[in-house]
Amino acid sequence: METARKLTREMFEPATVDTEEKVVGKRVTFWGDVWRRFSSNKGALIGLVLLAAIAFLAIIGPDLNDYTYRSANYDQTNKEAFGDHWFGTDKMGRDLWTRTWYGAGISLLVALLAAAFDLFIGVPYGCISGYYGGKVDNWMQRIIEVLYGVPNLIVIILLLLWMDPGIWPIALALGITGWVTMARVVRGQMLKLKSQEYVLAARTLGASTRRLLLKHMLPNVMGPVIITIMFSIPTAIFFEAFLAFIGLGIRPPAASLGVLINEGYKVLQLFPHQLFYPAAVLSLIMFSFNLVGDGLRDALDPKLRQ
Amino acid sequence: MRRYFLQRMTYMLITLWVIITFTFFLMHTMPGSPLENEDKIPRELREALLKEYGLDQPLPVQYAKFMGNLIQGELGYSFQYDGRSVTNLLMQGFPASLQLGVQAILFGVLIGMLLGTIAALRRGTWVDNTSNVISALGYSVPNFVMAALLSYYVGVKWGVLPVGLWGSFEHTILPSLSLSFLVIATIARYVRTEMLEVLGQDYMKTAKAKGLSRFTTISRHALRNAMIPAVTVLGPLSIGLITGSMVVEQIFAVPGMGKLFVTSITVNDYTVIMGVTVFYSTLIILSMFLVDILYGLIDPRIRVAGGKE
Amino acid sequence: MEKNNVLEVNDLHVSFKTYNGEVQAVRGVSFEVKKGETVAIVGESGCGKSVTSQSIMRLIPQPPGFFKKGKILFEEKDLTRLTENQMERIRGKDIAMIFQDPMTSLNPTMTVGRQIMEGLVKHQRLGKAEAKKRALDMLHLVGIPSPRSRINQYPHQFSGGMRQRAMIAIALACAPKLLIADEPTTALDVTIQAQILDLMNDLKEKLETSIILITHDLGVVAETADRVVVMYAGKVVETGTVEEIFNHPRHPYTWGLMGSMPRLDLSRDKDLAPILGTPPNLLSPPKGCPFAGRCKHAMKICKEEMPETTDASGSHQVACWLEHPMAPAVQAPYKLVGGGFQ
Amino acid sequence: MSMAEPKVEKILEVNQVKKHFSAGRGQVVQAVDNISFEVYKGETLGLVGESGCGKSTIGRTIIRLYEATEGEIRFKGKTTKDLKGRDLKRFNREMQMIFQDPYASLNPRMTVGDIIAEGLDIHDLAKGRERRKTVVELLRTVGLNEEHADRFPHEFSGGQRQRIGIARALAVDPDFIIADEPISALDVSIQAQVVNLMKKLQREKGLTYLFIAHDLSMVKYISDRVGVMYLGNLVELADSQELYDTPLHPYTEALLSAVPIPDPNNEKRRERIILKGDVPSPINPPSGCRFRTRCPKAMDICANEVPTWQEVRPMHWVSCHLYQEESLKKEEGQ
Amino acid sequence: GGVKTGAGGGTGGVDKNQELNMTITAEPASLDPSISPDTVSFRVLNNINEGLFRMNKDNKPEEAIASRVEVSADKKTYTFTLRDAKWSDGKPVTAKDFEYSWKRTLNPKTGSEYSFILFPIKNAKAYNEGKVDADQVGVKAVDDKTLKVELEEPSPYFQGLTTFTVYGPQRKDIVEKYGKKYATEPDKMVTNGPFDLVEWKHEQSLKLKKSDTYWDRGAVKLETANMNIVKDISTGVNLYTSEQTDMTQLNAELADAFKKSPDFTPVTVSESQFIVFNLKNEFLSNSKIRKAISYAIDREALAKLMKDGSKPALALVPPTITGNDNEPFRKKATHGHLFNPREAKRLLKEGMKEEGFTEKPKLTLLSFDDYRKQASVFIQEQLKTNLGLDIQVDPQPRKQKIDREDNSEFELNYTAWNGDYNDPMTFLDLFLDSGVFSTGHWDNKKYKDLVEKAKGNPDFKERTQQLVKSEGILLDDAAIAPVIYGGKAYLQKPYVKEIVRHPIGADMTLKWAYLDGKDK
Ligand SMILES: Nc1ncnc2c1ncn2[C@@H]1O[C@H](COP(=O)(O)OP(=O)(O)OP(=O)(O)O)[C@@H](O)[C@H]1O
Ligand SMILES: Nc1ncnc2c1ncn2[C@@H]1O[C@H](COP(=O)(O)OP(=O)(O)OP(=O)(O)O)[C@@H](O)[C@H]1O
Ligand SMILES: [Mg+2]
Ligand SMILES: [Mg+2]
Repeated sequence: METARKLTREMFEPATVDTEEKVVGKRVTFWGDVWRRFSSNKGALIGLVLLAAIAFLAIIGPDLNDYTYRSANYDQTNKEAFGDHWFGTDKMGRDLWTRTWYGAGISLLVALLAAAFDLFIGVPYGCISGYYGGKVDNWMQRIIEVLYGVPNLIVIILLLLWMDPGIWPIALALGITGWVTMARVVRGQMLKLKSQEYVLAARTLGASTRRLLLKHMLPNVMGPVIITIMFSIPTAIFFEAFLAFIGLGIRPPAASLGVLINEGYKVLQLFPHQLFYPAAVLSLIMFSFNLVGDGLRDALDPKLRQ
Repeated sequence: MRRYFLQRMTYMLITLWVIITFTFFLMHTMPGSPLENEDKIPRELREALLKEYGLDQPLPVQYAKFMGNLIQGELGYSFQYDGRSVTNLLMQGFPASLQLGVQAILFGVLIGMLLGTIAALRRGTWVDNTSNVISALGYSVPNFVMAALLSYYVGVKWGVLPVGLWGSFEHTILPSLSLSFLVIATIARYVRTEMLEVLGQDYMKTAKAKGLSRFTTISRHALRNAMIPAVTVLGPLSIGLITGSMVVEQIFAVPGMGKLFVTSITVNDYTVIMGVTVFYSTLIILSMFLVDILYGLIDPRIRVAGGKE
Repeated sequence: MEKNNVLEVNDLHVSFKTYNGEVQAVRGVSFEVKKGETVAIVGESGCGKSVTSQSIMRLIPQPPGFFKKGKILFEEKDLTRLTENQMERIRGKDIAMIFQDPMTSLNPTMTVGRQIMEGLVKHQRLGKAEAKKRALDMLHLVGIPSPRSRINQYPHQFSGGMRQRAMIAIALACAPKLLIADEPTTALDVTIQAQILDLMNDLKEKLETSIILITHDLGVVAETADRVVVMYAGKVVETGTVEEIFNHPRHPYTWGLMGSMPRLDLSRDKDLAPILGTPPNLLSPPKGCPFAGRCKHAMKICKEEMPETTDASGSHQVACWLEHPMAPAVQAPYKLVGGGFQ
Repeated sequence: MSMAEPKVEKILEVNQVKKHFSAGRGQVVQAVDNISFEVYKGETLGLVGESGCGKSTIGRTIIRLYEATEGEIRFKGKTTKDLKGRDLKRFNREMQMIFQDPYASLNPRMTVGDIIAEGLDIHDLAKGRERRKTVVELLRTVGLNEEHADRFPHEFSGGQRQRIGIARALAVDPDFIIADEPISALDVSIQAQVVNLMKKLQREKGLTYLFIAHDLSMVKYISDRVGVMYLGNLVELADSQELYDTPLHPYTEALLSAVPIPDPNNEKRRERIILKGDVPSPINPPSGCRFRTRCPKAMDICANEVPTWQEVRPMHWVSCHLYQEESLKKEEGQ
Repeated sequence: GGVKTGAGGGTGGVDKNQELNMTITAEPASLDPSISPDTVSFRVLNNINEGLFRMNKDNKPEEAIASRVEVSADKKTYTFTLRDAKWSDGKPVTAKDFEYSWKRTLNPKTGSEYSFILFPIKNAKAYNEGKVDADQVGVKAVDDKTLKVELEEPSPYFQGLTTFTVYGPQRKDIVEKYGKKYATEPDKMVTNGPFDLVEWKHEQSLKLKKSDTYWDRGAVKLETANMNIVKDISTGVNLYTSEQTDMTQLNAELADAFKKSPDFTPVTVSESQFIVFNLKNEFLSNSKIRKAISYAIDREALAKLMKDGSKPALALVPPTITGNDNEPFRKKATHGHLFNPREAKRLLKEGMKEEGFTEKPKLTLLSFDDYRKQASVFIQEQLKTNLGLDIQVDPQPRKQKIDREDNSEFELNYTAWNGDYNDPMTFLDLFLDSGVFSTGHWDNKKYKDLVEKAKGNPDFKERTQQLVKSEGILLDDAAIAPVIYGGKAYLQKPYVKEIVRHPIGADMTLKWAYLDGKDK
């Protein structure tokens, strides 16, 4: 044997067998793992960066020049970008840059509020329904079933006419109609989690309901909840814009992106820039949320975990 | 099966009843009455009119009356458009809205399926990326912006298609296109995700192991399974279309129902609001029901679960 | 190549490109299957059994998977070189496959009958009516009661055992020369497993099909296989006839496998002899013997160099340094008693 | 009931327990129906049966994850139904469970240390340093080490996870452990690690096990006595060797013969009983003896009368008309 | 005065194709002359129907179905003689059709919102309120060709009123035949005007065709008028630029852009936009403060901003309104509020001192949610810069706004009024006790006396004086802050000729319109 020549006897001495249990790799937390997968997703990262940039501009953008969102200048109406009117001006000579970012802020705020309503109604509802199950669940589900059939557009429009459109009422109206999806998602998760063996294990250890919910179930529904929110935010932004477009927007001189788009649309033929900037920002926001949502879903979906 | 059907019907009726009741009372608590128009009417006349329309009675009485009429299929007459029954108004606007909706859905589903499937098959390549960007755009650009852009560029600037009005098929292209973007985006996304899932399923391996060609395995085995979740979103999607059609109808001057609804609300045309609500809700509830049936047709497992034993 | 070899796998290497790097799932696997023979591949989870079998069918998803090296000779054709079209003509007709989980390996939206007929229509160019008749025959053959009504049913209307029978019917519809069964009974209950194994043995005799049976249940191996291939971490560590492997196992991993399983027919006084530790990570497999890290008899060389495959007999090959003349004589635990060796 | 050996102490008595689930639309799943058995202190009682026969259900009913529909369960002489407050807390400590799926049984959002210490936290057994010390000790007991305490479950292999699950159960110092298929999800080579560990712990701590599995060889290997379940019923219960040597129930016979034996020499000699058909649905179980639809020895009476649970031989219980004198008489009379 | 539109009036070279495409912004709410409540309906009706008189190209009432009218000395009895005119079904138009129509409108059961336009007729109001019988209403068909009308009191504008569509004739047989469905479809009505309604696709379009039975059909050149319902102004403009319509309405934003285009067609309307103060508000109860607010608004700048033909308003009555002598009212009433920020500041300071205000309260301006919202935002800015007043704009949809106005739920109310008939009275009686804007709680005895006196005054000269004076009082006490006289603008292709537009009543007559140059 050719290889045998190189072999020496000592090589055939017993080696120390190391049976110590090892865990390979460095410690990864769940969220660390999610982040790794998320950050390896180019689209999602771009979305996140865009969102951060938009949020940043929505906060400081309006202060970057000397104009306020409401100060009019009747000598400089409907101008394309010039000087430090980076986005031009509108029919009242108001600075569109300032108004666009101010509007983006309002739109984001409305969306976040709506998402918060969604969170604070939908999650508890789903939790209770899913956790308690049985009759409670049955009834709560019947209610959801009926609500799900209610066309939310009708409800929102009616609510808004009833309440007067402002940030809170719009957010409330969107939240009131939006939570059903969240409740369904959470309930489904709860039902699944409830019979998960680690929850059963905690129960056999005598864990209280509080502990079960807070330590075992809620942390584990956070994934789907976050994903749902990621997709309900752009929905809310869209709906707010839509409402503004049909004239149920926020009060002037305040303006959301929807209001600006509505105004811009009216003069699209002549001053396309007035539609373009707010529409672009709106689309970018929705785009980024969708990218981030997609990324998060991929990152959080256990099916894709290796 | 029958039992299931009856149960579904009961739920649908209850849902409808809840919606109607809710809308009815909310509507009546809104400020303003349906009577004013551009000018104001003298008080005496107003009282007389209120009486004639039965608006002077206490709400519960009005409600009972309304429900009574509704059960007989009677929706009453518009306040705004004199002498025209609500049914008549609805039927006037419905065909256009329906045509738009159906075209948008058909087109959207077709293109969406194509995009989604191709993207899944070419996962990670530029084809996939392009298709993803298209579907993300479909999600991101609101339909009214899309409609505005289409009408301006395609209609006004290039003069390729009519920018508005209604009549020939050409008139329907731009509005249905504006509406279909969301459908394309949604269907493409669902089909892609599901396709990826399906492609990894064991039964795809089985199909391949039988020696079926790639085309056959995909068209015969994968597509149908990948369509199942996409079908479930058709219900919500059709609601989205109705929402979208309001502005799109406005932008393209389409004589549909969307605008009727918005106008009726802003002028407190009680009977029309109720009529449209009843109509829309029925439509939406029915479409969800239809989707469930469709779902069962595509997925035999559901079919039996719905009505076994 | 011997004339009666239906299949010959030669130094097969298959890898997967993943986010973390290249998973070397199969790293030099060789074995052959003779006509009418049942070859069992055993080994623990993740050792590359499925990848090997799916490579034969060319069902490895590409990308991320790819052939690095090696040949798969089926009737003297190298399957790794065929075009997809040529491969389609072989799949289902000459080589068929059954998968582990009958719940998921049937298309839920297609009637069982159609799923059986598809292959027939494709390979034997049968008309619809004929194909249906054949499908009925097949269902009958695999022992599904009242096939006439069953043929139009969907998989979910079948029980687990019946689904696996239907899978077998699909696989055998075109009377393939080689049947690859990837853990066909793992998902089934014992009594159902017995039915299926019985059926497979029966059909093998009737149809003269060669079978590659993948399993990790040594009991199943003993009952059905003629020859055994033991795999570990992407490599074949030992092959031999059933008798050789069970009566004279030579590789410490094979010892481990046997020692860690209790036997129903033997006493329960002894402790089981578990294999400690876990299999190596295939992203960066050790350069020496992959089992060295868990082997009680590991020597220094084991960690350095992969042992060569040596013949213990004409039909029995082992890849272990203990076979080397310089190695200390290690007494193979000779007789299996209870849960361990004695 | 006859007590063959007076020195053994009953730790658990299961008496005519039924557990039914509602399956919607008025349907009832009779997951467990009229089961009675006892577990003695320090022994391992194995429970086998095919998938869906109600093994997990009875286990979970015993540990009060489910409430029994009917019947009584006594743990250490006390009925478990009305446990409250301190008694309940004690019960939760004395009886523990090990689960089947090593992936689903550990909360992915908690560190292994926290998972193991959960029982300590709930029952206020240890805090701070003490807590850490106990956790490390437990980790050592199950063959892991201190470093593992700060890791997350998904970083572990199946066998390691299962051991973490065992450590969690041990944390509250139980004396009765229900192991619901603790090894089914593990690889053959890993199964032995866990089984050995369980045996070791039993020896050291005098634990009592209710060991649920569908792998007959493993059950026989680990258990002192074995119960065989079929479709919600307990059909036979005996000392494990006796059960293997002289199975009484036709189902047990079939089951034993169906298990493939890893010995090619042996295999050829064996006669197998292949049962026809599949296990019926527990929603509409067959009348009389539930096994009769697949039983090679079914008689007319089997369809009409439910066989009683009888101690046919000392410590060998069976529920089959073949062994019931009245039944046999009736059968002959026809 | 009215505005004649269309470039030039060349008689030569009339196109062969006389099909006019235009947009209207809404579906006509009703084409029943008794019921029709909105401008769009008026516009359609004015072209398919005809009353005793019709507004001519100079916005003067001109004999139409009536060939002659005699007015009694007390100016309270009018006798109309009808010419031979025919309905679209060939039947003759008779005086009975007028009597029937007017009484139908006044019948409380009909529920007409515009019945008040008939109130100058004797006992019309009483009948409408159910106090007297139909017989007692002062209209009588003496014979088929003679209609005698008695008025409650001398009304200098009565002849002009007869041009209104509400004063048109209706056929009893047709109305009764179709009942509730009357005038809801082209085949459920008959008309007697220059055009017939041949197609009505609801919410989509109306098609008007030249009538074969119209008495003056020789004067009608247009063959067809397609009125497409396009609610969105931008869409209308899109259609216009892509040659799908010959005429469309503009809004303020778009008006600016097209101002230099030869197609730009501004039109005067009789709309006055102003702020009504709620005097129940402590701060606004002071007339100096009110005046200060009015003085702080730069109306010129706003008018420039609106760009749709709007003009700065210094007073209430818009310049289109003429007295009985056909002289614009504004020529006689020369008072008004001017932009004067310094004076405004002074007045505010004084006023606040008088009322004991040390801090400026935050006020809410109730406003429209349509294009006029822009003006309120402008006012908001002006008050902020010129007075340091913080104003919140509260735009409301029409119904909601009216509801608030009616219930005095406002502090500042940015509102508008369109003249119903060509007389200052249509604006000045708004602030009487029963008036629409009495909800601002401005209560001035002198003003009321003057207006009441003017109402029945047969001495038209003195009457005018009284009206001028009363407007002066209104402004002097700053019951309102005038803002702007509204305007409207259209885009109209140069080849569209002789569309006549009217500032009061129905806004457009197509009778004389024609196309010249579209074919080329
Ligand atoms: N598509 C893939 N991408 C990446 N790695 C893969 C892929 N398919 C298989 N592998 C890897 O290849 C190795 C061998 O897998 P294989 O499925 O052949 O194992 P097996 O022996 O069949 O195990 P089991 O008994 O669990 O079925 C595993 O480590 C697995 O992680
Ligand atoms: N929560 C539940 N609701 C309804 N049915 C249930 C529930 N849990 C179990 N079942 C049903 O009860 C029967 C017994 O289930 P169980 O889980 O006890 O079986 P098992 O013997 O443990 O099976 P396996 O070996 O698959 O774990 C099954 O038919 C199952 O479908
Ligand atoms: Mg495998
Ligand atoms: Mg179980």
